[in-house]
Amino acid sequence: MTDLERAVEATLFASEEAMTVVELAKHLGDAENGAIRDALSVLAESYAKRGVNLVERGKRWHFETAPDLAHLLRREKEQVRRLSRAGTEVLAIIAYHEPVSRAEIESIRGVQTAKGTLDVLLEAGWVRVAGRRDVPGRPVIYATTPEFLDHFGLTSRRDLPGIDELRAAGLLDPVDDAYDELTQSGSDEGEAAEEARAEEKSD
Amino acid sequence: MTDLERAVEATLFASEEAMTVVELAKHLGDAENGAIRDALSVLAESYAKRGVNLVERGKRWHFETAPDLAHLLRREKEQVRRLSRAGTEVLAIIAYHEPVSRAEIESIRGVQTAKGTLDVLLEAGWVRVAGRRDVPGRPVIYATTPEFLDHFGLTSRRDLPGIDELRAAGLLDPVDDAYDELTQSGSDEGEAAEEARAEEKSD
Amino acid sequence: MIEEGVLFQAPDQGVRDGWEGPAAAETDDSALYLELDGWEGPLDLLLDLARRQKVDLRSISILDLVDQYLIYIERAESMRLELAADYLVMAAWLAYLKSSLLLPKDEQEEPGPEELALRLQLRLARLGAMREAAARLMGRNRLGRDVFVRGAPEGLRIDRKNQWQCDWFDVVQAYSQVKARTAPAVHMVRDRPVMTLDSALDRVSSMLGVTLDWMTIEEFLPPHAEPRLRRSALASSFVAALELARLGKAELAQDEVFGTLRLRRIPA
Repeated sequence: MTDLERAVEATLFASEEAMTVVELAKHLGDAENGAIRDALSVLAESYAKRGVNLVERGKRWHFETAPDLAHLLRREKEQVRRLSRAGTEVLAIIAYHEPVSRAEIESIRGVQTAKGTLDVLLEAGWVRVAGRRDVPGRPVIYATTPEFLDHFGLTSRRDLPGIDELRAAGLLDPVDDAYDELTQSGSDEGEAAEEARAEEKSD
Repeated sequence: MTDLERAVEATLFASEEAMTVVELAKHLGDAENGAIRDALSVLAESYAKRGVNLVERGKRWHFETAPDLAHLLRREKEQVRRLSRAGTEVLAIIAYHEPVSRAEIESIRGVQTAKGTLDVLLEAGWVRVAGRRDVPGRPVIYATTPEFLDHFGLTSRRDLPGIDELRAAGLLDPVDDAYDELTQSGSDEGEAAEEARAEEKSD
Repeated sequence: MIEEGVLFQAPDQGVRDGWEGPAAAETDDSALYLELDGWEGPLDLLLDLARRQKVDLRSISILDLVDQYLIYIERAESMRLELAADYLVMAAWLAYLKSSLLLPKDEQEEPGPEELALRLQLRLARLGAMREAAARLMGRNRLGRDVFVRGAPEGLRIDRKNQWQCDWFDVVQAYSQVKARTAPAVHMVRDRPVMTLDSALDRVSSMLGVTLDWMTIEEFLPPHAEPRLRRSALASSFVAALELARLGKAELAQDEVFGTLRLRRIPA
């Protein structure tokens, strides 16, 4: 490696901006443009297979990360998070009733649904916007995605158990009992407050 | 050049901060520390003669321009803090004796240290408070930082110029210790001192 | 000026020549006086004088050093330069040290002058070592002055992405809960035997008309009523009693908290 190549390399490395051949020549004192150009092509060649490349963009030279390693600059870190109770309920309602609008989801759940709850389901890739309902206001309607079936190991939506099956499986009864107990001892407020908390957590 | 070497190279080139082996391993996902270390030493070797070097500073790695090209790149004005003579001395005493209290610094220098002197070093990020000495009064003790190693191009404190010789000559020991050492045999002062030095050198 | 001498010295030069003190370049004694401010205290001045002996610090002559220091201070005083107190204290101490060193040994006090001299020498050696170390440190290739990191790093960024988790059972259970919660609720209220306030009012006021004596509230209740009717009757009779007392038709008495409540008619 020649002294000039080293000097050009160090100068471009330390520079805050890409530099032209003329700027490099000026910075390096008595170097000739031709010699600088030669040095640049030798350097570009020697960096071609490295993690960093020396490239020319509009007559200006600079170092940049090799294109195939760009993913290293912006890394995604996945963190596993459990879906909130509200999120699970909304997902279930969409799965059982799709396509369904937000107003319909709310009327089934009996509580308002925070915007974040639907966003989470969209982000998770389990729910998609399936168009608009042809009624006044043209509300957006939601449906599940193939990823939803994938994730839950379902062949089709028909695999979801029906209400009668849920009851037969005892899934409805204990809840009924618990519900009766709640409504007998406490008031509607208690239930509403609990829901509100569940909604908040999903945000 | 292996994929990992390219990845380490690209990451260190792109990073705004020097990185430890652990940070690199974390950023690169599933890489093992040992593999990262191997990649670093291969890279350091391959850059050794270039205009840009890969260097280790206090366990953190970064690329920097080769020192012998300083004359081409040197920027005096904004970049480097100018230290007073007192500042340079206090910094050296902290670096060679750390951790060290202000009283200890003053006993070496024979003068009081203006408060501003330590403040400048703390502000520069070269010195930090490293706790308190467990003696009456519990004085604050000072030590150097990774930025100090960075700035002065030291791989570790063992790299401090002449530190081994100073230690061997007992010049980093307190005067009391050195005096006891010299006069241990109780014989004539001059001879004892000579002997003590001779012994130390032979170690 | 002093700082520059240190800062911009090439490293090897600094090491070879050692510390270049403020007056080191000056051989003319008179120049010394004018640069008194350049020293950081008497120890610094002593070190500088010691360095002029051009020998290893460990073999300097303390007596020569003391003489030089004392001469220096005297001349400064003769020129009426203002000397900081610590320079004078050091001068006095050195004068004492010199006289002790010259005295016969058996007249010495502890610590002996040789010990003091050796300690002074050790201190100077330590200060000298640090001064050289500082010069070498400052002479190194420094980041941002001599060596540089990448001027325009792309920077590393980590975007967090959520991986949501939920299983089949959760979905089915959530749905069943929604269904159960929002199913229309039907409430059945059983017919219960009660005594209304009106009938209690009639009953209590008519019974009060019988006598002027105190009667306990229990005496107003229907005698053979089943327990649930009796509880209802007690409640409505109590309210009736309060109402009659408010109208001035009856008076109430209770001797203690939760004690027996007694009623008596107030004659019209």
